[in-house]
Amino acid sequence: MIQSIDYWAIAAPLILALAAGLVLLLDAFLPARPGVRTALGCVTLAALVAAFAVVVAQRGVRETFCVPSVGCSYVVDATTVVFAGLALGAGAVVVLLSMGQLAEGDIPVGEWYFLLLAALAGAVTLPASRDLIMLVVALELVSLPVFALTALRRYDGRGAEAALKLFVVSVVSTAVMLFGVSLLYGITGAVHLDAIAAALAQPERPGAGPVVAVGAVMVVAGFGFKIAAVPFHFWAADVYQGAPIPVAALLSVVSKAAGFAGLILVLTQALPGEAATWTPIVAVLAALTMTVGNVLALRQTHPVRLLAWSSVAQSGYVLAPIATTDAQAATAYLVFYAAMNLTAFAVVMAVPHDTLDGYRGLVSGRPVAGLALAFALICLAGLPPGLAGLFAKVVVFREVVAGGLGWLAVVMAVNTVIGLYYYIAWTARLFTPADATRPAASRPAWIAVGVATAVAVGFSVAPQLVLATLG
Amino acid sequence: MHVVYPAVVAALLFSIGVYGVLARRNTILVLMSVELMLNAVNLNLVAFDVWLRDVLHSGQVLTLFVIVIAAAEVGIGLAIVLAVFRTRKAIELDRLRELGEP
Amino acid sequence: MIVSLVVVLPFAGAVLGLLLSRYPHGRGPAENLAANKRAAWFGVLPTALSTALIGWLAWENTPSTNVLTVIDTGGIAITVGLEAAELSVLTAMLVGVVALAVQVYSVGYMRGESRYPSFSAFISLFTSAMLLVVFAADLLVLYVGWEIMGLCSYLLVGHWWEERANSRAAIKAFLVTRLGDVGFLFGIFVLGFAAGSFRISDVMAADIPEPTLVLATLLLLAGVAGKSAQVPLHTWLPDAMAGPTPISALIHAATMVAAGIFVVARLYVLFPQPTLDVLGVAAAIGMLGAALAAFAQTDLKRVLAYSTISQLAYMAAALAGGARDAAVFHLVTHGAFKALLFLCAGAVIHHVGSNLLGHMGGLRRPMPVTFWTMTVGYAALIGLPPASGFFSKDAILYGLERSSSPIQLLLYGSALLTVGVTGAYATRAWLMTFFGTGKVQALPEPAPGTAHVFDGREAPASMLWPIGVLAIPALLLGFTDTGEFHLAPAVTALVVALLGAAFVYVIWRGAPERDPARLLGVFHGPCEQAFYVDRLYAAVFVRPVLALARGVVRADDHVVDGAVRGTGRATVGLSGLTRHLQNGNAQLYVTGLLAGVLLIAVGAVVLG
Amino acid sequence: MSRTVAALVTVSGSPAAMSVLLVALLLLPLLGAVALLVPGPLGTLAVRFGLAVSGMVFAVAVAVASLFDYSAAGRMQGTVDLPWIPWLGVRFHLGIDGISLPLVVLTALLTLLCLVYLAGHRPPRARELVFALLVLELGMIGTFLSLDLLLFFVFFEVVLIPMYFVIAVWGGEGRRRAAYKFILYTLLGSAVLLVGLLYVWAQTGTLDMVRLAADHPMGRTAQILAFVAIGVGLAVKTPMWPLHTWLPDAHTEAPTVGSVLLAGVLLKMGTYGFARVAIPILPEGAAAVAPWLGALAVVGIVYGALACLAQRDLKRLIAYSSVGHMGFVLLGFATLTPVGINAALYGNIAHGLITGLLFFLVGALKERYGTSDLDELGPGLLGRLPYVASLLTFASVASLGLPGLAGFWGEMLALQGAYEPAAGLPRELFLTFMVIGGLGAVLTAAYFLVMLSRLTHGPWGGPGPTLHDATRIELAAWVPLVVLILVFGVWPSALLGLTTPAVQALLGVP
Repeated sequence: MIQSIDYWAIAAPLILALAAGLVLLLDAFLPARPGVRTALGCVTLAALVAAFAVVVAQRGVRETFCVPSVGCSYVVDATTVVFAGLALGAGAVVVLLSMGQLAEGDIPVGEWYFLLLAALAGAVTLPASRDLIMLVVALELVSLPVFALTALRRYDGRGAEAALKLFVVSVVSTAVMLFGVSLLYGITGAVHLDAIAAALAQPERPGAGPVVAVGAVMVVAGFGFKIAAVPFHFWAADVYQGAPIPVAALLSVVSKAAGFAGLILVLTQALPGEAATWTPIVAVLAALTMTVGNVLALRQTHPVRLLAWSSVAQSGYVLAPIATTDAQAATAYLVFYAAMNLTAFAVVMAVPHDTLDGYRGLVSGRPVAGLALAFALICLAGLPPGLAGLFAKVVVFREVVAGGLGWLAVVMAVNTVIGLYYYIAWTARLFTPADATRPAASRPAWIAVGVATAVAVGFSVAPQLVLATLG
Repeated sequence: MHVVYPAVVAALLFSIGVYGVLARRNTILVLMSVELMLNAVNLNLVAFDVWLRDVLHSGQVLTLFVIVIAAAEVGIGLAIVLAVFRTRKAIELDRLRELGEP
Repeated sequence: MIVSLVVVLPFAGAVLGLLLSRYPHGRGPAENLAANKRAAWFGVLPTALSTALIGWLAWENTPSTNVLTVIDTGGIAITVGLEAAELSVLTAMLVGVVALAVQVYSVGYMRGESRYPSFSAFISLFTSAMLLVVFAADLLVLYVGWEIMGLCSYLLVGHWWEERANSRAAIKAFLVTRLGDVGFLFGIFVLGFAAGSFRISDVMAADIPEPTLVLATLLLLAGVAGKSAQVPLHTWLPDAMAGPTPISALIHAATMVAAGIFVVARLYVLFPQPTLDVLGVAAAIGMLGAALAAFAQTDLKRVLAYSTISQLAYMAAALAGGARDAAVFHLVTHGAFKALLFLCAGAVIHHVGSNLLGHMGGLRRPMPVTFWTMTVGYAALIGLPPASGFFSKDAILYGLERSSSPIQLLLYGSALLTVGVTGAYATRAWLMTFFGTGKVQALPEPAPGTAHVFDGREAPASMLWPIGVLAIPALLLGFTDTGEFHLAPAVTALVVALLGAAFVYVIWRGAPERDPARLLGVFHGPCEQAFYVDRLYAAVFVRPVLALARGVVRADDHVVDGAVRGTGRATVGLSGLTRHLQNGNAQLYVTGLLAGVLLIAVGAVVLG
Repeated sequence: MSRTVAALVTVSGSPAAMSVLLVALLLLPLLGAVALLVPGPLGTLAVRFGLAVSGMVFAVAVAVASLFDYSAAGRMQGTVDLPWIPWLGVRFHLGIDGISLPLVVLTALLTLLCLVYLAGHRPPRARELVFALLVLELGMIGTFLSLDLLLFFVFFEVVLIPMYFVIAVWGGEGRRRAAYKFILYTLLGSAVLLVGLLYVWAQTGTLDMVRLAADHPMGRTAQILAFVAIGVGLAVKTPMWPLHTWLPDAHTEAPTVGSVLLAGVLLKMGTYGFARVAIPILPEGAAAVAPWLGALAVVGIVYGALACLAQRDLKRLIAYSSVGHMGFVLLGFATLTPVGINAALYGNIAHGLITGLLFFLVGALKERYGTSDLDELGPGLLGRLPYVASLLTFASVASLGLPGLAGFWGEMLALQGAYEPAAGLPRELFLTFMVIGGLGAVLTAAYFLVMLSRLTHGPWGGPGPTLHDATRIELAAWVPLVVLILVFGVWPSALLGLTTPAVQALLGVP
């Protein structure tokens, strides 16, 4: 039997994959002149924009790679569109940032863009995958290129060390996840998520309960690593600091979004029956993640490390509504978080300093960067005038309170306060009057700052356009 | 043969892999123990595929993918270890602490 | 309409005095004088007009009520209205006359003073407040006047605020009365809620159960005790003498202190027997104690202050004994002769330059007018026949003799005793001031703001005229009383008074330069310190509150704020702790990861 | 700009005109603030620009007051109801009634007076300060106008960042620490408030305050839980007794303008929350928690008074006095009777005016002497600065609740309310609250007079260094407050007439 493939559904990842190949070829055959570097960048950007257009154009639910009796492996629905759009949007900003990074010349351009496109292809396929195999492959497709990207800068000890740490932790968690997948497969006999759900629904399996529980936990562990939830959060700060900033941005937004997509798919589609067991666990994990993320971020002086721990805390906020089995709030928060976080990373990329004090008086020195960073930080803190952050928090709070998790809401309230401390500490430094040195920054980095801030302000003024797509 | 035998062997293999990851200081040996864990997964998958008499043979299909993934991971892993060795002249995992908290 | 005019006129005078008297904003001596002149006019004219209107009201004698507005507070409405009944007009007349006299008197007394405009303005404000209390038709409007009076007494007693003592005395005056006023307010609430309205006429008409009535009136008594310096809350009056003498005359002799008695008289119908007994007992103690304290004082104004407390206790006793009209009559006469005594004392102090009786003596010849008017005052105080005091005190004694209250014997006994002691201290003060050898020596020019001194001639005309004017009612008011005259109690009172006076005269004849108060012997100390009540209150109330305040500040800093700062430090400490886990060792990370997975798996299995 | 405002006012008195004005009340500060962001000439004449904008806002507020239909003060007027975020169910829902009108006018007035005060002093970085003040004004007026729970919350939080910067940049020596404590403490409060609001939303499904106040679909325990959460959030802002420690630091370090707005209006947002959100929407919750609220309020009164008695710093003293006065306001709320809530709302306005004036005066003293320590400001201020000292005496006397001035009615009616609380509440408990409140009033009088005697009385040693007394501009900023304190003191039905029908509608009393 020949499986019919709906090319329109898989158009987005296909474009990215082809573009990746094209970039590699171009890099191989074009002479190594600086003009080529921006050309390759533009090609990548064009591919991303094309994919984004395709994703946005997709209406309704499209399925492909279907097995008649069991179910389909690749399904594009509303949440998939949002995740894919988020990944591609963030990817575009990362590409803009990397143009700035590549200008320094110590990174091979072709490989960089190839790996970037590969990772984004993985990030776009993951939300659409409906069976464990595709899920695992997509997850690996997102992770492996990022290890390489982290270590791509020649003769950079810290980059290599960060890549190694990321590699070791990721590989171990992938192994754990695969073992979980094998257990789930063993118990249910199915690989497609909805088939697994159906299999788990029949109660006649004696003694299967604990094994299912362990299997589920191990699968969740794999995704836990990607979103840097509590037991898997140790690598975050070291890797973010070691890696080049565009890669850190990629890690903090795209791979985290992919991780959440996978987690949501597994929990809500594969294991709805076991909700009674995993919801309290996810709730506790969320509380721990927020608290550890915020607490560790309190005394940071290195901006990227602070942003790392802040992104760990933010993933805690995203995890909280998942504990109430409704993923829409989590997706909405992720989209807002992506915009805010990318703005912050873009400004840190445009105006790099090793300590927070370096940013003293940035508003008077470079007003655009200063105000953008201040706006991003206030959004992350969830205070007006950063309305995007405020609405994101309100959406999440509403889900948690409606889901009856009162204690989690209170923990979140306390965490917003702890979080506010280090965000305001940094914002205050931006506004204190000081003779701000005006470091030169490449133009694309400024474009990235502009794009990211525009998106964040757009979300503040009209959050409706994001929330409407979620339906 | 009852499915529990391969499952137990796989679990043991997995545990050995875990021990290897935690105990060994040399990164390459850590990589080898991770491979061990992945092979434990393969064993598990194949055993279940046979035990379930799965028509689609999803277990074996997944095993193939896992093997490919393992290969890719080792490739990248060794490349990274090489980069680390080139810059740090040492690949003991627990001595690479430059990026820790100040 | 006239009644509201009577109240509003002094208020208008006060506002104009405060704002316009120093219009060109100059501080030089010339502007000061011009400002004082203008302020004097703003002070005297409205008061004179309102007194004339009161006179017309008294002559017309038709009770009238007019209601300006009704304030709807969501609960019981407050009717802002004024009521002119017979008792109110009588008291208002007293207030008007004394206020006018004091305004004129203080023009001379405060001649060179730079802060005279505010002084006269506050006196006008006080007069309008007192008139508001007298004419109020609503309990809360009465309370408003009541509190404003308290404030004016604070501002006026603290007029010479350069001295720490004056400022402290002013605070004490305000706080003690304020404490009483809180009780007064609660009493008004109880009455208002029981009667369903705050209007006095409705409250009097409503039939309120006995226990609520007792509770309400006892609470009202707290306010009365505070304002009229009755026993528990009387300590502020002697210290209030730190204020200028015209103020003592107006506020601490005639009007404010009388307000308490006036309120009891006005709401007399509401006062059940148990409350009156409490009032009676307090009055009895107050009467005797204050008289003895007056006997032992060395400062002339403090003698008169304690005498006021004792005379007020007299009126309270009369009320307790059921003799309401006698009490009101005594209130009016006392207002007149006590104001007279204070104004004369002001002239004497003006002359001598110090309040102490020890510095006075032999002033008969240099100050003839003051001598005769003060003698009239003392005669009225002791209750010698022609003076008004004789008739009002006789009415009270007659009332007490016949009263049906259970503590009649105590009241009558202490009243008689007080008559004797009053005779004693009045004579002592009289003798030490005007007889004996003249001890006047020119004192150096005092620091600015203390009592002004010029000796030689008698007080200027502007001070003598008010004294003269007040002497007439002090002398003749007795005859206006329509009540029948009773020979027996009058004679007994007269004999007892003369006995006291003669006893002191004999002691004084023996050694004119020594203080006859040595008669008290071992009791001299406690009497002078007013039985250490002041020190008791300071020890029991003032010091503990201040200590508690310091404790609160410390507690607030360490405990409440400490808790807040503590959480901050704990969080930062926790962050320090968790940072140790982040030492960069990848294997530690993986161990943490796997341990986490294990824990979660165990949790899931146990939970699932 | 002013032409359009005039045009707006002359529009016929139809309700549409009122809603246009309400939107104008929010739009003007926002546009002003954004205009200041644009780098350009506005930097130099920032204060004058700010003055113009706040003047216009005040004009619009007065227009709203004039167009307001006083006979129907209980009904929401000039309602604006546009969908803002349908997915969340948040609507841009504005409206004004007897409770919020005085507060809106008070906010507009105080901001105007603050800018008038600034016109007399050259503040450093004027552009940022005026920007912060305009955003503050937007937040404050928004809070009083919004009728949607989440919109209320958004405006409730808009004031945090600007006030943080006002304290942190233009404050005194320990300003950084005080600013941190202020923003973190208040954010914790508003986060808990958000949890409460969302709990109400989760239970009822609607965010519209008017509908929620009309019918109470929530069960009793749910109401109690929601009331506690919302109550804690509002109590931090009020501030209620145990949650008040941020106030003294924030006040001591804030600049004059900051203190005036902080005490004048920000505290009122907390108490307004009780009147608009907590009590009408959760009546049973309110009834259950009222005794606790009353107890904490009364402790606040006595605690605040005692703390003031032993205070060394003048600004801290006035900050603690605010804790005391807010205690009376909360006691008024705790009684849940029309009299009590009227008292609370009246106390709100009176405290805003009086403490605003007090902080203006103390600010003036601090600018002249460089310190606000009582002993250094020294005795005999009446001699050195007669006008400032006499105004200080006037404000202190008004603050200790002298009848005939605004402060009295708030306290007296609160005690009267406590005498006879709502039906379900324990009568004896509230009687003890009344007595303690009365003693608190005496203590309030005590510490104010002790402060006055220590500061204004005493020897002043003749003409000291020629410190100029109140300047013309300062008087221009202060005299309106003095006049209003007198007006509301002598003629209370001006305000009570406005709030009584609204409160009766609120409590459902016929």
